[in-house]
Amino acid sequence: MEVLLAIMIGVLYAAGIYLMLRRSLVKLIIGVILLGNGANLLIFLLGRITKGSPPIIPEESSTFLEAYTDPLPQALILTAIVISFGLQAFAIILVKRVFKVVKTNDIDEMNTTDAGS
Amino acid sequence: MLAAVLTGFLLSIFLVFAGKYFKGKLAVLSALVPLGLFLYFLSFINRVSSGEIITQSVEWVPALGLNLDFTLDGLSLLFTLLITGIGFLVFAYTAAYLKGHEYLDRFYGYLGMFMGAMLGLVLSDNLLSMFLFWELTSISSFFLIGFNNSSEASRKSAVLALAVTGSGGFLLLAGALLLGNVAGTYSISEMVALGDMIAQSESYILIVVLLFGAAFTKSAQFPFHFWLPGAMKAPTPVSTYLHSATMVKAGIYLLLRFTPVLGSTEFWNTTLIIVGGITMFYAAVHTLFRTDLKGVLAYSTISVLGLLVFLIGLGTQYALVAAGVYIVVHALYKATLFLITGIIDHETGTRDVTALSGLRKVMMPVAIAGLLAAISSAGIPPTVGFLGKELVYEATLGMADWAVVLTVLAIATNILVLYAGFVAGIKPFTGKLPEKFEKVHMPSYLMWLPPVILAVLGLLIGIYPAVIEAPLIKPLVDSVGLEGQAVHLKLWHGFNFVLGLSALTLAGGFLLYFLWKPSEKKENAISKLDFIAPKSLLLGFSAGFRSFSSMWTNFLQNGLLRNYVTTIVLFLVVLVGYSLFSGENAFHINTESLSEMTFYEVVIMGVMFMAVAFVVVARSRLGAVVGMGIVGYAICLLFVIYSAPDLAMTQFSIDTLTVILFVLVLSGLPKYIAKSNLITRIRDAGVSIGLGVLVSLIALAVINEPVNKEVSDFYAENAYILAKGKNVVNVILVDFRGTDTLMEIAVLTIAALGVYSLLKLRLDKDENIEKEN
Amino acid sequence: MTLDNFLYYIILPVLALSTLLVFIRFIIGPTISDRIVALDLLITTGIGVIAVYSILSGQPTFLDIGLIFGLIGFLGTVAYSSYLEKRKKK
Amino acid sequence: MMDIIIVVLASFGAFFILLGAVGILRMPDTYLRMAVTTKAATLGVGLILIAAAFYFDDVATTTRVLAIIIFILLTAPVGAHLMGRASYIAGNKLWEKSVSDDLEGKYKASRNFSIAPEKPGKSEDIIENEDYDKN
Amino acid sequence: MMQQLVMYPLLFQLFLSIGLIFLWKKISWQKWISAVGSVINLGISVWLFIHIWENGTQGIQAGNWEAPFGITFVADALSASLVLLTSIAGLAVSVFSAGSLMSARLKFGFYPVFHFLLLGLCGAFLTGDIFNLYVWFEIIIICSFVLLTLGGEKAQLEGAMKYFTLNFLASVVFLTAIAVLYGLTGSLNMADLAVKVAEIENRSLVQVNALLFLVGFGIKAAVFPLFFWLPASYHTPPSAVSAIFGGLLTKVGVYALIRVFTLIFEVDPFIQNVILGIAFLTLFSGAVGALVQNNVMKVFSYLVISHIGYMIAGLGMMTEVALTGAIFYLFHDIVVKTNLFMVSGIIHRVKGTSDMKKLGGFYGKYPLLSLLFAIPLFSLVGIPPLSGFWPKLSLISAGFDLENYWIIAGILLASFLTLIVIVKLWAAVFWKTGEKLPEQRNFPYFDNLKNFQKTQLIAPIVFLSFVTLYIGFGAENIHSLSVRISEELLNKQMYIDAVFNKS
Amino acid sequence: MKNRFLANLLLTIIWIAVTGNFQTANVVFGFILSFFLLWVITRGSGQGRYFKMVPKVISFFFFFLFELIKANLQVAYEVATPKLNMKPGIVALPLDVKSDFGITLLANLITLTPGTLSLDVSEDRKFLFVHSMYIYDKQDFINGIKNGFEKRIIDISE
Amino acid sequence: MKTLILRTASNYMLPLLLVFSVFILLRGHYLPGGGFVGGLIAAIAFVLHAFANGLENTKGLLRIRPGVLMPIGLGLAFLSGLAPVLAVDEPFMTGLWWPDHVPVVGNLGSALFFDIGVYLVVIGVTLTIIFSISESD
Ligand code: NA
Ligand code: NA
Repeated sequence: MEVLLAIMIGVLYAAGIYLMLRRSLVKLIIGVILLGNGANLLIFLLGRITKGSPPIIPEESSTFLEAYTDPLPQALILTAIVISFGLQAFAIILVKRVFKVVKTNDIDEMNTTDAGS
Repeated sequence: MLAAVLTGFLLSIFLVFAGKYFKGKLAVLSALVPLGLFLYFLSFINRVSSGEIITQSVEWVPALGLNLDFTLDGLSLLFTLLITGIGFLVFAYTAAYLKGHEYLDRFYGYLGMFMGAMLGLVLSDNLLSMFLFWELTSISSFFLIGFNNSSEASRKSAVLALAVTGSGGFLLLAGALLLGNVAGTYSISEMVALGDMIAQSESYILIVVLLFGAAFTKSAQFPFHFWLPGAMKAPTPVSTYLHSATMVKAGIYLLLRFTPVLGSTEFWNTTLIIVGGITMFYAAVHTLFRTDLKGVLAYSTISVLGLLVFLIGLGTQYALVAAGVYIVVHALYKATLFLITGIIDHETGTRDVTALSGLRKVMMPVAIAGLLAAISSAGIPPTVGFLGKELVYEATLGMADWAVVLTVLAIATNILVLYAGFVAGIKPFTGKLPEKFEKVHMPSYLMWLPPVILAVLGLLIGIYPAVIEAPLIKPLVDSVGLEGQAVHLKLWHGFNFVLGLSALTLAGGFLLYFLWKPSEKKENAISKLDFIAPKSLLLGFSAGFRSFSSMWTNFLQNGLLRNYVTTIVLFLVVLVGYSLFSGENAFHINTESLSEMTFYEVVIMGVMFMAVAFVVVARSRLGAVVGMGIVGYAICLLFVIYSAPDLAMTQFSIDTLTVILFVLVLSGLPKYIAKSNLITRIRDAGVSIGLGVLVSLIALAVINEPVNKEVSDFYAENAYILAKGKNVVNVILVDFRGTDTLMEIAVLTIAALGVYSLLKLRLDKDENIEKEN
Repeated sequence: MTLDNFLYYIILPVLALSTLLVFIRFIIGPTISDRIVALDLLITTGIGVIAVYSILSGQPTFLDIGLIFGLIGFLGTVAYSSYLEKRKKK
Repeated sequence: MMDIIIVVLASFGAFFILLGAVGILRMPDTYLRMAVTTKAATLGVGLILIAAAFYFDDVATTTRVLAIIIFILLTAPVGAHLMGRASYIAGNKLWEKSVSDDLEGKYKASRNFSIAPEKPGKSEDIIENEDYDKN
Repeated sequence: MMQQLVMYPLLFQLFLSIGLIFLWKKISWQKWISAVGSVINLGISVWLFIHIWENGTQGIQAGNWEAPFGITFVADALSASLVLLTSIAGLAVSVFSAGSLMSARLKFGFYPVFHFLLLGLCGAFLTGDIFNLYVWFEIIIICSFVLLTLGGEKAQLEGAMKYFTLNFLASVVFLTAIAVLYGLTGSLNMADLAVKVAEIENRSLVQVNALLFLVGFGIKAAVFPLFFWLPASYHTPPSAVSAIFGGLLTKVGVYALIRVFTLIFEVDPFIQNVILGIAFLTLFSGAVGALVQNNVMKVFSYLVISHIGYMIAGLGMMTEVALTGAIFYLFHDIVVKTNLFMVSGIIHRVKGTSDMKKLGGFYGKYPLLSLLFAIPLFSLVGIPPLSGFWPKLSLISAGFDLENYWIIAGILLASFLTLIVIVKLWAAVFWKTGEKLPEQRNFPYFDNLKNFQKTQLIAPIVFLSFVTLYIGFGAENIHSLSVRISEELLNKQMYIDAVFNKS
Repeated sequence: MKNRFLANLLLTIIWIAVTGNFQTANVVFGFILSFFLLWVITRGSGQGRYFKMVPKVISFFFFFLFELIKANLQVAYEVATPKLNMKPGIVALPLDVKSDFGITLLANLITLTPGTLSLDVSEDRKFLFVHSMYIYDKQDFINGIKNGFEKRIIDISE
Repeated sequence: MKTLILRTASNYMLPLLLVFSVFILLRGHYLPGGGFVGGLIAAIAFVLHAFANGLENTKGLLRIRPGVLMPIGLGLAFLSGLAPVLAVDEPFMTGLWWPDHVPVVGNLGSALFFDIGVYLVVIGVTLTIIFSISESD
């Protein structure tokens, strides 16, 4: 199963980068989001995955009686998801403003700030 | 000695703040500083000539080996006296020359800084501190050359001069560090004892090349000489002081200083002879084609610098004595000629040799000084110049193999130098006074007295060479590592072959002076060869480099975001991919250790894969957003299946929020475009897939590695017992790793503030808002 | 056949099949509304999957996710429909 | 006994979900797809959830299940209404065999409807032409 | 308890930032609080620095969970010094902003975000946890986005798009690297990782992981060929923002590289070659980039890149001498680059342009200011004995020790090109008479400012120039500090002990 | 009315939360307690109708359940059989129910019943536009709803 | 959107969702949930209300500007971390626990206040973002 997930992660990375390489602002943002998802899943996978055993201590017990999933990657991903959301929200608004101000959707046309000398 | 060095700097700092009060009549008082220093150094003359070496050591940055270790020996004493002595006259001269100039205070400030740097340079026993002062001379020279900063030519010359001498400075730095590395010390006096060891080390050649680079650029040796004529854009006192008498001799000083350390090899000598020889002859020929007095003097200075390098290259006692004498001689007569040129320029408004004549009628004392200096430069007895020339011929003749060639070269050079001296020192004063110059009058005594003093001094030393022999020249030769006593300076050597050569030189020189008339036509004629001149080549190279830089920069920073992303991803894929595939224990994937695959997982993955594909190829942006929703939702299901309920909840909420954001702004967003052509898309797909494959492979390789769950086991065991929570993920978030979470909500807050500001603050909408930047 | 096996071999495959069918509708569209409706149905189906999965793994906790799904999925629908209207209004 | 209840509930639940899935695939227009899916899936999910409640057989789970069902019952029809309305406004056409359209022209003509599209019902709108590539 | 001191800079900055949000739109309050707060923060940083200098590396466990289970904060000499420098630069920019930014920007959250940025920087320097480092990086990124776009002018927005995309990419690479690291070790505590990574058998994967970090941090540090975001964006915001960016942002990347490659990973020959190659090309590309620019801010932007090369070169050589040079350069560069961007702000104020072709006449009109500006400019070049000179001694020496002549050539070439760039800039901006430009409406020309505002602009430059002069003339102290830091870096046991001993 | 019910529910949830006890007894007790409390505090304020309504609501619930299952089977037949026999269309349904709550409830119940879908309420609240799969006779269809759902809703809500 | 159905439904859902969000917040320490998801649900409740009733109505309902919740929440989270530093000289974020078991939330400790801080920040952030976008058109 891990193999499939690993491939899926690769697909997310690839799709994310591919969309970031397009010339449309909206595609760029979508690519960014896919890429972020890929990274989160990678943490998830590499923290090792287990089925059906959430890291929640049973009601009557003060510690785990059975196998449990590593909770740490989950906490990390939560943090990463939320942070990425903050950045992406900002970026989406940025795209909106860029489009309004620069008046183009074509990223290739946004080359005035660093062209040559 | 530290105090002496600092005096110059203090003067310039003082002038920064009190300059405006010192601009007027008080300016001349600043000449007291070099005068005082001159007298101070003069007071050492007995001790030094008796073989004593005076040292002073002040720790500065001992950890880096840079200390202010000052040593006063014969070599440095001679230089300090030149620096302060000529400095004194130049300071005084300037008071009149730039009288009433708006920025006179700055000028003195730079001069003071330069003097301090130069003194530091010649007094340093520590190689690094020597480099430090070396750089400071370059910088002060930069400011002085560019003093007339409204003139573009001035600015360009200043930059060019600094470019050349600065590059030499970096070579010196490298050389110094390498030498220090090899010798284990930065103390030059300690290195003398290690000379053999250094000469045998692997790095010897490199060290010498680096030091030569520094010396040749600073002392304007071919092919780095071209900055010096340009530097003549500076006011004449600067040309006098820096670009003939002192700073350009720093390279010579460096070579002399390191002769006892590095000068024992053939490489050293041969290189110096060749470079010096070419320089002296090449520059001397150039004097023939100059009509600007300063141009003539600049090339003749280069020629003499070449001669000095040549002499150091010869390396014999005679040669070094000759070098010592020539340093003095040249300083005296060349300073005189420059100062005279300054006077002429100042009073007549021109420096054109072809236009000047008969000025003796209006400025006799200056004419006399000119005559004396010309005679000295010509080496006519009884001037010290004669003495110097004699020694040169003695030296060249002493070289067994190359005697003839070198002597001929020396004679030819001397003939041309004689010519140059006459053109500058005699020609303007002889002949008929043109009408336009009839109203020209004598300048202030502050201006004419210094050249007269120098010229007379030259004459006196020639007549009584003993004045400099024991006190200056011998200690100098001693400190270069040879027995200074062996050579005895005297004006008259009797009738011998050398005298004959001198006579030949004089005859040739006179002939040339009377037959060859400088003219603009000739100047233009030679300028046709400029395209192969080192300066043109360098400027050409620099223009080429600039266009290359432009190309390189525009190639990298081409403004296309997707090229940036491509570059970065490719770099990552190639680098990491190479490492992954070249590693010894290349990854092996053992699927047995992995969990079993179930159909529902396959379905979820399949849906997710299709959804990703849909997002990628979607032709409508809303479609893509909805597709993204499916991807996120499939991820949620994966999180559920793999036991991460908190993650599933959060992921789903965030995805929905993202969708809402998109939906809210989508109407303001641009339509989808697909402007890339097929080839671009294939290329992009290649890059992307490369990254995807790489990440997948890394992931597979990592999950085959053994796991260490020490940390998460601690969380699991203690979440309830110590942190009183049963949802371990939440306990990690608010307790074990609460700091992360605190910062995470800070990120959210900042993002929200940013969004608010981005939407509400629109500077370009309101033209009336003051723009700050 | 145990309950677990029944759920695993009968119910889950049916739900998986449903998911695929709905997904096909998502892919073929043809209008954006169809896609959104499909997404909505996928989420609803997902709640079913989660419920079955929570039985299979004996973790009632997972049911809470179903709650969140139902709640928030609705908001997504609201947003989409609002967009569709807004866009038309222009 | 409990197992049988669970099996029955789950089976019906799965069946209704499948029904919705087939429905959404088969139905000829957006409105019909919506009509089929909202209820079938709601019912199906509700049944499966109830099965889960029986399985765990404690109040905590039962409350949760009820809460979910209430939420779904509350949100599903509202969502369907919104999507249906939006589809209509967006100009999605009815199946050609439809017998009645009392809403026709309402969004355009009546100012009672605040959302009055300027150019409604153009056929290309169905496929969101404004978003599409030019080339 | 003195151990708490390690976190005081963070706690205080966070307190300040939150407090400033409460004062939203009360800009005169914000100005004063920011300035006074920055002074207090400087005091705390000095206190921390002295404490660390006297007592050695200190660690504190946030949440009181013993390492490696909680998040550890560690102050060693490097961290404490960088926190101190951040506080110095922060104080300068805080005052400079008060004078230079228009009130519209200040009303929309400049100060809170600015202090969050400082918080992020200090947090990144102090944390001893690799994931926590990621979080601090994100704080820095989001703050820089906001500051970069504040005002929403066209150039700002265009630059911000590139800045966002590439920095997000960097975060993803960083996160990928963390994932691999966690997958291999199960730990996040850097001291713990130092031990655990060394025990991993599959060195090939360790190298892969190290390279991922190299690329992720390399983008942040703006090295070749990953620097594109920098020239695209640094010149677009107001100079106060560029100042804190130019001074500190890339340096965090450098810091992170130094940290992970001394503590967690080793620089094996392959990685060494990669790093040195990157260093050479960074030095070169930045310098030639600066050479062809005509905009003062762009010139400085490229110089930021070029000079990162020195530090990367020091890191790549990985000897004590080399690291000493890299650390020294880091300190020098923070102060000087911050100062230079403020200088460029004043230059812009004088004539309303940053175009070197149009600028001029500075030297005639403002001789004392010119002299003041000469200090950072020539320190940057490394004219001895100014601050930029000293670290090059160590770096070149280290190059000779390793007989790596390429890197020496790179260092010398970059130094030379910097010299040319700066003297040309000097000639163009200060010497040349310059064009007479049409007067812009509503532009607050420098001459028209009130004296108080002029003081707000100039005082920070004077302050930083003094610091620069101290670094130059007091090089002995800075050098011995750098030596101590590089010793500490090369002897990771000290760090590990500080984290695990519950002293 | 609706507020009463919500308040009751709310108080129950709060009770459960406060006690931290999900056991059936506790939930039931919480519901009864809050019901009683509400009754006490609203006695005599004319809102007592709610408490007579409870049985009506329960019977309505079962009516709806029945309709739901019935309609589902109808749709199941439609979907599962190869031919499409429907006569779909949009019908304007005149409304008697007046309150927001009533209209919404009616619309939602119509939607929840398979085969029909409430599209919109006219701005003047006089018509509910319903999309249905089977419109053999428009008036029959309208009457069916009016006599079924609408009547019961008016009963309990107004 | 002017739809009666949505408006009515959202009016019922608002209190329900708010109660639910508090519920999710409080139980986070024991079961899935917590300040983040809780805050999102609360925010979503208001967003839903805004979709149905218009932004002005929702703002009127809220009475305070949602932006204020951000520094308040952040400050609360910060203070709950700072409390051990100020009170007992323990490191930042050290958990402080009320000695007795408290009803509703179980163990009462600084972690709960921290989570409440998260909750408030999330509400503030989400609403600030969404409201500013809606206003900007
Ligand atoms: Na975390
Ligand atoms: Na229906």
